[in-house]
Amino acid sequence: MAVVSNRMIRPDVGRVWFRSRALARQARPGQFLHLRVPDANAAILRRPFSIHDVVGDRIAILYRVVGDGTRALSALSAGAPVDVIGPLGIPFRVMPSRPPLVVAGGIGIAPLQFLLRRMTARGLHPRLLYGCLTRSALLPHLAVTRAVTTDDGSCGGRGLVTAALAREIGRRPGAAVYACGPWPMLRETARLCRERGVPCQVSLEARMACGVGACQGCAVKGTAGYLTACHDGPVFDARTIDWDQGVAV
Amino acid sequence: MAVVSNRMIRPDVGRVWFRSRALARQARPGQFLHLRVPDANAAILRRPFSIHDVVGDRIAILYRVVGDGTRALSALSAGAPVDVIGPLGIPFRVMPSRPPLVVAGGIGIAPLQFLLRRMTARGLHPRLLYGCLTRSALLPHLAVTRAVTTDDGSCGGRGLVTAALAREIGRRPGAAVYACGPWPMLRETARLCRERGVPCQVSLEARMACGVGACQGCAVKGTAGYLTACHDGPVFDARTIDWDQGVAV
Amino acid sequence: MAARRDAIDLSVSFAGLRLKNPVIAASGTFGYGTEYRGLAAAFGAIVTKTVTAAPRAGNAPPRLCETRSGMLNSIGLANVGIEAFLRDKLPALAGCGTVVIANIAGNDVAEYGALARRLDDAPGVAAIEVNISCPNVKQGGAAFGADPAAAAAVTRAVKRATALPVIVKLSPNVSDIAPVARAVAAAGADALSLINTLFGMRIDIERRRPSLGNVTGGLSGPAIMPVALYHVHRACRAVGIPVIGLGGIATAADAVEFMLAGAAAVQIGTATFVDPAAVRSVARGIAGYCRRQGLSRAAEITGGLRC
Amino acid sequence: MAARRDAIDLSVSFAGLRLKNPVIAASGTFGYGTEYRGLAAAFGAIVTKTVTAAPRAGNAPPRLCETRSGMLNSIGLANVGIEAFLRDKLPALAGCGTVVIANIAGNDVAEYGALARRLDDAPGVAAIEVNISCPNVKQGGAAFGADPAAAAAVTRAVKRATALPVIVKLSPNVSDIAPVARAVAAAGADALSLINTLFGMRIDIERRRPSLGNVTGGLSGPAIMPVALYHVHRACRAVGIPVIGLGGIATAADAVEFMLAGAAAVQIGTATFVDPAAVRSVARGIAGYCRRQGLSRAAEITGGLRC
Ligand SMILES: Cc1cc2nc3c(=O)[nH]c(=O)nc-3n(C[C@H](O)[C@H](O)[C@H](O)COP(=O)(O)OP(=O)(O)OC[C@H]3O[C@@H](n4cnc5c(N)ncnc54)[C@H](O)[C@@H]3O)c2cc1C
Ligand SMILES: Cc1cc2nc3c(=O)[nH]c(=O)nc-3n(C[C@H](O)[C@H](O)[C@H](O)COP(=O)(O)OP(=O)(O)OC[C@H]3O[C@@H](n4cnc5c(N)ncnc54)[C@H](O)[C@@H]3O)c2cc1C
Ligand SMILES: Cc1cc2nc3c(=O)[nH]c(=O)nc-3n(C[C@H](O)[C@H](O)[C@H](O)COP(=O)(O)O)c2cc1C
Ligand SMILES: Cc1cc2nc3c(=O)[nH]c(=O)nc-3n(C[C@H](O)[C@H](O)[C@H](O)COP(=O)(O)O)c2cc1C
Ligand code: FES
Ligand code: FES
Repeated sequence: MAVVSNRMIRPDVGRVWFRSRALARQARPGQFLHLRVPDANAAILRRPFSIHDVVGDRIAILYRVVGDGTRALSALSAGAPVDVIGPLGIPFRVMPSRPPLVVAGGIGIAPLQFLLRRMTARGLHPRLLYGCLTRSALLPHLAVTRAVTTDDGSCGGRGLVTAALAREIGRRPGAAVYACGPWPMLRETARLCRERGVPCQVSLEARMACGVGACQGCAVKGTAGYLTACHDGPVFDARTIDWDQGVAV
Repeated sequence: MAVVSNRMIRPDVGRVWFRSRALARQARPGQFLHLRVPDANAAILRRPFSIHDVVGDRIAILYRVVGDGTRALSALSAGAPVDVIGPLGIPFRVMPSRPPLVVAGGIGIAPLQFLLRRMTARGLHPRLLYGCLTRSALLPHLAVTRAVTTDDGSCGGRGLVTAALAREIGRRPGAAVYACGPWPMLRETARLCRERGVPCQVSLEARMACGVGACQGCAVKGTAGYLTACHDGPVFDARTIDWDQGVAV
Repeated sequence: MAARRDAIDLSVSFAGLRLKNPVIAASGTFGYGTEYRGLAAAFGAIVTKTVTAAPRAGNAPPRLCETRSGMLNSIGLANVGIEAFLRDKLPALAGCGTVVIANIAGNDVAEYGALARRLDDAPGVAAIEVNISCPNVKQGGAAFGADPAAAAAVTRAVKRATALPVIVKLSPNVSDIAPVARAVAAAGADALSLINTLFGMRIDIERRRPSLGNVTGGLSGPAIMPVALYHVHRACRAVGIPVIGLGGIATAADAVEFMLAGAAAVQIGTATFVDPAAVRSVARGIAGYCRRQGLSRAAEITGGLRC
Repeated sequence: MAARRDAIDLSVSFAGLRLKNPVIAASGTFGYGTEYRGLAAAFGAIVTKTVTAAPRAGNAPPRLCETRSGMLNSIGLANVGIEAFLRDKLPALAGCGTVVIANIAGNDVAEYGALARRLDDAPGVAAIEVNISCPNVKQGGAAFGADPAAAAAVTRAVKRATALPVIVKLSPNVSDIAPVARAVAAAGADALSLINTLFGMRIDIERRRPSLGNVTGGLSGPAIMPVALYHVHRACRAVGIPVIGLGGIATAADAVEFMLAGAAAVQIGTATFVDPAAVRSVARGIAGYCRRQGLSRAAEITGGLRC
């Protein structure tokens, strides 16, 4: 698979497009790619990234530079070959009969862009609730009806995106929630949804080795024992997750 | 120190020029640079390379690609910063009153180019005996009086450079020999010189860690105990070396 | 050219097993053999994830952490337990295209025996690998592997319980592996495999907490390869039974080093995470090495070290 | 800003020593302190190459070999011997700008004692590090480090022979470092340092020969860092005396991990080969970490791990 383009769209966030007809055809929103980034300072493991978007035979990931692997990723230029396993994992299950509420926190927008695109293509009218710390952290996303919130009020409503969600759930009876973002945001989202009886799917992260369910390394505590983020997830029904676990990836 | 240019001059041999006024000023023929090549597949140690040439404030090394480090070196492009320690080690001691016979085998030409240049600058008239396996392995070097030999006779005389040396020694009474090349060539050179009472200096190789005499890792067996290639050498009086040691770097 | 390529015989036979090539999938890195779809057949054999008598949930996350040229894991033998293994996992391996070795661990000697007995007539199991070297569990695990007498006791119990070939997997966390290797061989093991992971740890300095939920873990990957080779070299000199070498193998050259030191076959674990196709490049590279060295069979590499 | 930078106190005090910063040059990687010209003063202390009673030529070459994120060495304690050390090497260190720790190894307990006695009143020696963990020599070396009783005997002999602070350097090639650490502490050691190198080996597959002249060697460098941290963590829990952590430290973050685990100071070895300026970036980075964490003294990092 080769890089088509790779650009920083924020000082610490890049988007890379690859060309791969096979991947583009198979990919479903919520799934991820397991990437090998060469020369990442003796870091040997692959890195998982949600599929951010698919257009034609091109497939994108949106990445935040947090360490050696993502730094090496940001250095890839057009034409560079990339070793990818995927698409992997359980995708979002779109519930066509329910008005979709899509909740993103920060870089959590990554998998939701693709989800929004597919929902729109199916004639659904998703509403995006997008929360960020501040204006400059907002990332580009599809033009759908949306409410932006920033913790500091520098753009859109001031406050947490979960506060916006609490309001929206009331306004959209029978809605289904699809969420990705930091753990506290997801926990609160799950709590709200459970309280209001709204189905809720979340995309979770965990450190991964194999990415295919072979190593049990990416365990996430579920209500009925451990689940693997790569094989049982990364998208989970929020009710199957133990939201009280201390999480540190 | 930054790369000025880096070009393959044979399929497996490259020459890189760096700019460094300080190094260029200090360097003496036979000394080496200890280079850190980044991202060489988790190879952490520096790589030693003889100083191949110095022109103005530029300093060159000639390298044969044999592994990850030299492969990474061959990928450096102009402007790339390189982390260098040097110049290190004991240089050749030019004996101005003796006609110089310079004996090179293959990539062993690397340090001798710089030696030839300095000898010529001092008004000496070195004669270069340069042996290679075959025509295509010959490397560019200064235009001095020379005799080329190839093992297969595809260029110059046919046979080993040491055979040419045996003839030349007879023709140049009072000569001094300066040699670099594979161990068997150096051993035979040393034997010939000892037999004929000709002073002989050789440049030796050994795997190195520190490069400054601190680790005792680059031991070479001398007639009176171990010597360090980095600190007691890399240039040695041939009589101080135990030529019967099995050598494998 | 094609003729010469075909001429290399990659198969190896030892301890009553015949493998089509000497590259085996290491326990715990290849699940129950079906997770990497279609890949099992590329291996000479696969070793399934350690099974225990009762199912185990495993340790608290995070269970993984990267290190330079390596990784730490503290999975804690998470597995479905022997009954679910026999019922659900083993049947799924029928027709997987390679030899299946089942790996077991018990809390005590008797449990090792019981597990072996349960596997003895299980269809499709060609051999048993006995894990006495897991660094991530309190009971059993590496404690058995560090004590020659305990290691021998486990070996005897397993040998009594099964007619299958028994491979005992040793721990590198010892000052000398030779006494353990000898004790296990004397107790009747058909082969040894080594090494399991090295004890290791990392700390998240910003949070001031261990990087792993279980505090410590097992180190694997290229970083440990020289340590593994050292122990394999010693074990091969200590015993007459076949030794399977593993620990950090990522390339064919690595695999050949283990075979030259005396290994009859090799396993790869972490390398599969990095590149699922590693098994193919390692097997191909072993053939290439044979060609360069003028050998016609991979088995001829074994023990070829001159020192 | 400048004021805040000045505010971090990097000095550490333990075992009667006061170092201006917690980064020490590891024995065998910094020669006799003068080879890296002018660099000694950047360290909180330097440990000189192990000296023995008689001069030692060292092992047959090749003595070095690279591994992924690490290196093997089989130097074999090549050194000038105690008399030449006292006569030639120690005087050259006068005014080197840092604390000098002399490292010793004996063939037997008595020789350790004799070496310590010879160093006791040597000018400029601030402490003695006792190497009971060299993997590359037949006598002495790692055999002492693997046996709690032998380690304690060496410690007692050295303590009796000198009033200088005694640091005992332990081997990681044990199944549990805690009993050795406890025995050495009980025998009166003022501090421990760990780890020395791990046993390791590589093979040159084309020549079918060991990569090292001595066949096996000691593994150091970033590859071993998680193993070192594991042992340091265990040793710190086992004893009350100060522990100096080392093994694979290449960055300030690595050093902080060891200190959080309980190390009072750290040593760097292989990192100096890779980058002689590593001592500076590690010391600077420790100060940066203190600033981020709101600490005013590097010593406050020690033991800060929450687990
Ligand atoms: C299913 C899945 C989907 C993901 N999708 C995206 C995405 O679309 N965009 C994006 O920017 N990131 C995504 N991540 C996180 C991404 O994988 C990590 O940020 C990346 O692996 C860090 O690599 P690094 O070498 O730069 O950082 P490292 O130096 O390895 O680590 C830097 C920091 O990142 C954390 N980290 C390391 N590995 C992971 C991991 N597997 N998951 C989470 N955190 C990790 C570390 O704990 C550390 O705090 C996803 C993770 C998972 C599991
Ligand atoms: C003083 C000195 C001067 C040198 N000058 C030159 C020079 O001018 N041009 C040049 O091409 N090479 C020179 N060399 C050799 C050069 O250092 C090695 O070829 C290089 O380090 C190999 O690095 P690598 O990562 O590409 O190979 P690796 O993958 O490390 O090894 C490939 C092969 O090279 C051998 N090798 C590794 N390190 C050394 C070493 N330090 N010395 C010798 N062989 C080694 C290995 O044993 C192996 O067979 C010199 C060596 C020394 C000691
Ligand atoms: C994630 C993971 C899980 C493992 N689980 C097991 C296991 O269940 N049983 C076992 O015997 N070894 C287990 N191991 C050890 C490997 O089988 C192997 O001995 C070790 O990883 C060294 O080989 P490698 O460096 O090729 O991975 C595990 C290793 C890893 C990395
Ligand atoms: C080339 C070399 C020589 C060494 N010589 C000695 C020695 O003489 N005495 C000693 O106690 N340790 C010696 N060591 C071990 C180091 O001091 C240190 O314990 C080990 O290398 C781990 O640290 P590092 O990974 O930072 O190098 C040596 C290590 C190397 C690499
Ligand atoms: S990463 Fe291996 S099971 Fe999920
Ligand atoms: S390389 Fe360290 S002494 Fe020569």
